[in-house]
Amino acid sequence: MTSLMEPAQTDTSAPLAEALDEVRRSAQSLLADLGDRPRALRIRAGDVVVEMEWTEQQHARAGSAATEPAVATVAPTPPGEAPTGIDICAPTVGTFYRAPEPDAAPFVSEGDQVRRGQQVGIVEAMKLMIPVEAEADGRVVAVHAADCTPVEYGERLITIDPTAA
Amino acid sequence: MTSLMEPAQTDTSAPLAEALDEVRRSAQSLLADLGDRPRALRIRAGDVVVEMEWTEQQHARAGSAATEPAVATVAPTPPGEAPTGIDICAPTVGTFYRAPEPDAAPFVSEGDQVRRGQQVGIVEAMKLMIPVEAEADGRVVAVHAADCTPVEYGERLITIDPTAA
Amino acid sequence: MHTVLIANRGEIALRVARTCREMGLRVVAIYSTEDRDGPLVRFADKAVCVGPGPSRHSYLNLPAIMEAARLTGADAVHPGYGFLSEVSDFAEVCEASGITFVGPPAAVIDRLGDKSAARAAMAEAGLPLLPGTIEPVGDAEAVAKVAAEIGYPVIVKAVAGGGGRGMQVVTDPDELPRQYREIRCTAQALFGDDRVYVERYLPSARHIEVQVLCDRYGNGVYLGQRDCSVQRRRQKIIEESPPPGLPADLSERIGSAALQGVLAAGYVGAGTVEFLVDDLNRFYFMEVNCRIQVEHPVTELTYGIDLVREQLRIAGGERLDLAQEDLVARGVAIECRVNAEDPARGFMPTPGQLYGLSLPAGPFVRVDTAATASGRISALYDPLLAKIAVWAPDRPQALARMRRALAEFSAEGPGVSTNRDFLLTALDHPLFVAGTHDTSLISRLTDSH
Amino acid sequence: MHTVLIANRGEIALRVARTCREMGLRVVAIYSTEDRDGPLVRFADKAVCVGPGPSRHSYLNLPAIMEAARLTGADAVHPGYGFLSEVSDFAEVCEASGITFVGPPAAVIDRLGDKSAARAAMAEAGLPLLPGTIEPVGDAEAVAKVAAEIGYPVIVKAVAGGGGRGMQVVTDPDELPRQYREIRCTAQALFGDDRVYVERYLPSARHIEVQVLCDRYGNGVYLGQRDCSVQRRRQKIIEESPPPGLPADLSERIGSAALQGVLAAGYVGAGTVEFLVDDLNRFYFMEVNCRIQVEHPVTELTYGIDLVREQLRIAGGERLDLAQEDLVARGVAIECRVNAEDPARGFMPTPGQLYGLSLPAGPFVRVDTAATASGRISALYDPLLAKIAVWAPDRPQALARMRRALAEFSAEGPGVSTNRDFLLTALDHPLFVAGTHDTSLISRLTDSH
Repeated sequence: MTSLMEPAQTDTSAPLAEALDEVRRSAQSLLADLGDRPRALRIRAGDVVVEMEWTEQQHARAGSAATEPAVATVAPTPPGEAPTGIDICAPTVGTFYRAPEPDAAPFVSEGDQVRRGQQVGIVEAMKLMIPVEAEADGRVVAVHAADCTPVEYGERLITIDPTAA
Repeated sequence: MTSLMEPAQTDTSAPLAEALDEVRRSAQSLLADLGDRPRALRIRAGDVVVEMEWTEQQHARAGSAATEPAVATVAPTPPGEAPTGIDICAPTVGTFYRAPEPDAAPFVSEGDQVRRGQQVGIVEAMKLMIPVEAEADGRVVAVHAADCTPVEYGERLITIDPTAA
Repeated sequence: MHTVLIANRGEIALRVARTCREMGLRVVAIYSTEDRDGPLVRFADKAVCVGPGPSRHSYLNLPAIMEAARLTGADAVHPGYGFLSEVSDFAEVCEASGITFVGPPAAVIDRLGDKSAARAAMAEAGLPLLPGTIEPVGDAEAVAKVAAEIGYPVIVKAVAGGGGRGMQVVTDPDELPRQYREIRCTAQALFGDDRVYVERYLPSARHIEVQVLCDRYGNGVYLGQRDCSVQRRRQKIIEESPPPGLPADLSERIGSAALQGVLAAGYVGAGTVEFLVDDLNRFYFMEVNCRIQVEHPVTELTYGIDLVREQLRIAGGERLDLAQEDLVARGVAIECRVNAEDPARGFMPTPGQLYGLSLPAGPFVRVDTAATASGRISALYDPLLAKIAVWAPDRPQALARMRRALAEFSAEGPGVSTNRDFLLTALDHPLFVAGTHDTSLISRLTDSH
Repeated sequence: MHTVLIANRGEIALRVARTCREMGLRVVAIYSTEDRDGPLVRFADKAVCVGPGPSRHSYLNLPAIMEAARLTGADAVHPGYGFLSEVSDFAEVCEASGITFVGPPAAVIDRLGDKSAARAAMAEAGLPLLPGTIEPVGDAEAVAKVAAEIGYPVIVKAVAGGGGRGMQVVTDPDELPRQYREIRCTAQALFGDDRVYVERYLPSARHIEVQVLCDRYGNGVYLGQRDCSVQRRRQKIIEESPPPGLPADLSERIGSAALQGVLAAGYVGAGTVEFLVDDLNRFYFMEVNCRIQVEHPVTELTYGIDLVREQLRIAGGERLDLAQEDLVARGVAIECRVNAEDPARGFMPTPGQLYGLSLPAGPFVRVDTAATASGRISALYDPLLAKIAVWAPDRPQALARMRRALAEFSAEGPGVSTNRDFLLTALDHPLFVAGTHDTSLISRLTDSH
C-alpha cells in the first residue's frame, strides 16, 4: 500500500451529509463507469475525501495494460469532459481560428488523421498569428473551441487520439 | 482484515456522532456496490475519518464471498482516557472535596466498592456544599480530581466500574 | 483590575476579550458545554465550563459564574449584552464579592430596568415622553380610559420589558380587553412581573438612540446617535450612525437630553438612551439600556473610540478623558446583523452545523463574529451569525460598501439559511436609500412579499 | 469606464477588485495557472488565464494581458504594484489601444523610473538631494572622486533601480573598484541598464514617504507621510502613519515639497515620494513610486480615504474633490507585512500548501490577504501572506492592538513558517516603542540574534 492515506486538510469538521452523499455517489458512478479498477481512487469535495486503492494483482486482473497512472486523482474538472487522448491547448490568450482564412476549409475536423507538427489552428493575439500544431500523430477526436472565439491560456482546443495514429 | 474508524479530533457533541453514522453508512453503501474489495478505503467528513484495509488473503476470499465488512463505529473519546466505566462528573463549577471535613478520611478511594446513591465527594459552590453521589453500584477505579481543587462543570471526578459491583 | 471574567458568549464575548487583551488584562471565558469548541475558549487565558447548553444552567447561572470568577481570581466581570447584563442581582453580588461589575451600579439597573420608574425619572429630568401613563395601569378599563384620551393606536408595554419584548399594539378598542389580558400573561411569563403601562403608538417613527458614557465622578459625554429604525419583529437588523438627515440642532438636543437624563439617574458606564422621533422631528424618551449594545460598532467607527475600553476604564475608577467638544464624528457607519434565519418563514431561526463560511473583508469593513467555517449555530442561543459593519466618508459610499461586503458573505450548512439577501433588499429599498425610512420599513417589505 | 482589468494577483488584486465592485465597475481578473484556485478568480465578474506560473509568461506577459483586455471588453487596466505597474510600455500600449491605464502617463513613468532623470527633475523643482551625482558616473575613478568629496560611506545605485533593488553601499575606498563592477553587473542583469550614480549613504536615517494624489488638471494634494524605516533586506515590513515624532512643520515642508515635485513632473494619479530624514531632521529626496504602494492602507486608515477609488476617479478624468486644508489625519495606523519566510534563515521564503490559517479581526483591525486556509503559498511570487493593519487614537494603543492582532494570526502548513514572531520582537524593541527607530532597527535585531 502506498502512502496516500493522508487527509488533505485538518482544519474543519462537519457531518456534511449532503456533501458526503455527493462524494459517495460520484465515487460509485465513477467506479461503475470504469471498465477496469484503478490502483487508487481519491475524491475530495471541500472537507469530504474519499480515497481507494486496489492491489497490483487485482489491478492486473481487472485491467489490461497497467499504463494508467498509479493514483487517479479526481479533481474538479470542467463538466463535459469526455474523450481521453492528447489535448492541444491554447498557447496564449487570443482568438482561435480553425481555418487559415475566413472562407477556407478548416485545418482539421473530427476524424482527420494528423501528423506531429501539423498545423491544426491559429490563435491570434495582439495581431500576431500563432500557429497551433499537433503534438503527436493521431486522429482528431474532438474540436472543443469554435471558430473565431476567444480562448484563454491553456484552454483545450482539440483532442487527438494517439493510439489511432 | 483490519478495520478502523478514527475521529481526527476530539469532539463529543452530537453532530459528530451523526457524522460518524453518515460516514459509516456511506462506507457500507460504497462497498455494497462494489463487485470486489479494494485493499484500502478511506472516507473522511470533516473530523470524521473512515479508513479500511484488506489483507491479500482476505481480499482474495472476499472476491467471491462478498461478505459485508465489519465496520466498527468507535465513538470519539477524550485523549488520555484509560479505564472504561461510569464517570461521575462535577454537577457545577466549584471546589471538589474528597472528604467531609479537612482531616477526615476520604469518602471513597480507589478499589472501594460503592452503592448507587452513596456520597463520594462534595463540590462547594458559593458556600453551598453539593454532595456528589455514585450513579451506580460498582468499584472505584479512579479518582481524577485531587482534594480541595477547583473543578468546572462536567469535569470528571471519579470513575466507577459497574461490572465489578 | 487584572483579570476580567466575560460572562457572555459569541461575538460580544470575543469582542470584549480582544479589548481586554489589548489593555493587558487577563481574560477568563465562561462557556456552556454547547460552546466548548468556540473560538473564545481558545482565545481566553483561562476558560471555565459553567454548565450545560441551556442558558438558565450556564450563561444565566449566577452562582456558577460567581464561583468561576472566584476560582480564577477574576477581579472584574464584563456582562456583555443580554443574559445577566441587566440583572441587578448580578451587579449586586459582584459588588458584595469585591468584584468590579463592568456596568452601572445595581440600584441604577434596578431603577432604569423598571420602565415605569425609568419614565418617571426621565420625565423628572426634563425628557419628553409619549402621551400615556407613567404609573402601571391596573385594569383594562383604565387602559381604555387613557387610550380614549390620547387616541388609538396605543401600545401596552410591560414595566419589566425591554429590547423589543413584552409589548402589544392596540388599534381597535374592542380588542383591548383581550389584548390587555394577553400582554399581562406574556409579561408574567417572560419577566415574572405582569405590570404594564400604556402610551401612544407611533406606527412610523424613527428609532433614534444616544450612546452615553459616564464615569464615577458625575462626568458624562454622548457619542452622537444611531438610527435603528430597520427592525424585524421589533429586533434591529440594520443600524446606522449618524442617523441620515437628522438635523444638527436636533441631534444636539436629543444628545444633551439623554446625557442630562442618565446623569440625573446616577448612571455609570456605557449606556444607551432610546427615543422615537416622529415625522415632525419631535422626540420621545423610550428606555435606557444599561449595557453595551449589539450595534455599538457603528459608533466606534464614526468616533474612533473603543467603547469597551471606555467601559473597562470607567469600571476601573478612571475619569473620562473625553470632552464633549472634542467628540467629532467622521463619515457614516452602517451595521447589518446577519442572522441564521429564514425571512420567508417569519424569520425562523435556522441553526445547524456549518461547513463553509466566507466573511467579507477589505477596506473599512469590520466583521464581529464568533462563527467559524466548521462551527455550529446552536439552536439554544440567538441566531446572530455575524455583524457586518462598514465605514465610508458619505452615505452613498457606505451603502455601496455594505452591498459589496454582504455579497462577499456566505454561510453553508444543512438547513442553515441567512437573512443576507433580505438585508440586501432592505438596503436597496428607495426609502432606505433616500434615508427617509422609519420603523415601518420591514413590514413594507414583508407585506409585499 | 465600465470594466476594469486588474493586471495583478494576490492581496492587491483583491483589494482593487473590492473598490471596483463598490464603484459599480465590472471586474476582469487575470491569473496564471498557479493562481487558478485563488479567491480573485471567484470574486471577479470574468477571469482569464493569461499564462503559466512564472511571471514573465503571465503577470508580465504584456501581449497576453492586452489580448485579455480586448477579449473581455475592458476599458481600463489597474496594474496594482510590482509586475507591470511601473513599466511605461504597458501604459503606452494601453493608451494606444484606447484603454485607460490607472496610473501616470507613460512619459512620466519613463522619466521618474530613471532615477538619474528623477533626481534632476526633483532638484529642479527645489527638492533637496543627498550629496552625490545627478548624472550617471562612467567609471570607478569618477565614483572615487565623488566619494572623496562627499565622504564615505557612499551608496552606488542603479539608475533603473528602485524598491530596494540595485544598490551597493561602499564603506572602504579599497573595495570600491570591485563593488563598482559588481553593482554594474547586477544592474545590467536586473534592469538591462548598467548605468549607476552615487550619493552619500546615511546608515541610520528614517525612511519617510509622502502619499500624493494628482488629477489630470494640475491639481494635487498630499496625504501626510508614512514611516517605513523598519526594513529587512531593504524591504519594508512595518509601516506607520503618521511617522512618530515628526514635527508638524517638518511634515508640512516635506509634504509640500513632494507635491511641488510631482506636479512639476506632470504626475497624474496616486504616487509616493520617498525621502530620507536624518537625525537633524534634514530631508533628502530618494525616488518617486508611480503606483499604489503596498503600505497604502495606513494612509487610508488615518485619512478615511479609499486611495484606489481616488485612482480610478482620476483615471476616469474626474477632478480631485479633496482640498489640502480639509485633509486631516486622525489617530495612528500601523501595518505589518506577514510573510511566509524564515527570519532565522536570512528571511528565506517558505512557500507551501496551507492547511490552516487564522486571521485577526475585531475593532480597528484590517487584514489584506488573498491567502485561504486551504490555499498554497506559491514559490513563484512574493511571499507576502497578509498585511495586518490597525488603527487607534494614539500610538501606544495602536501598538497594543497590533500585538493583539499579530497574536491572533497563524498559518500552518508543511514547511511554511512566518515572520510573525519576528514582527512582534521588532514591535517590542525599545527604540520602536519610543518611536525613535531608524532604518538600522532590523540589523540591530538580526545582529544580536
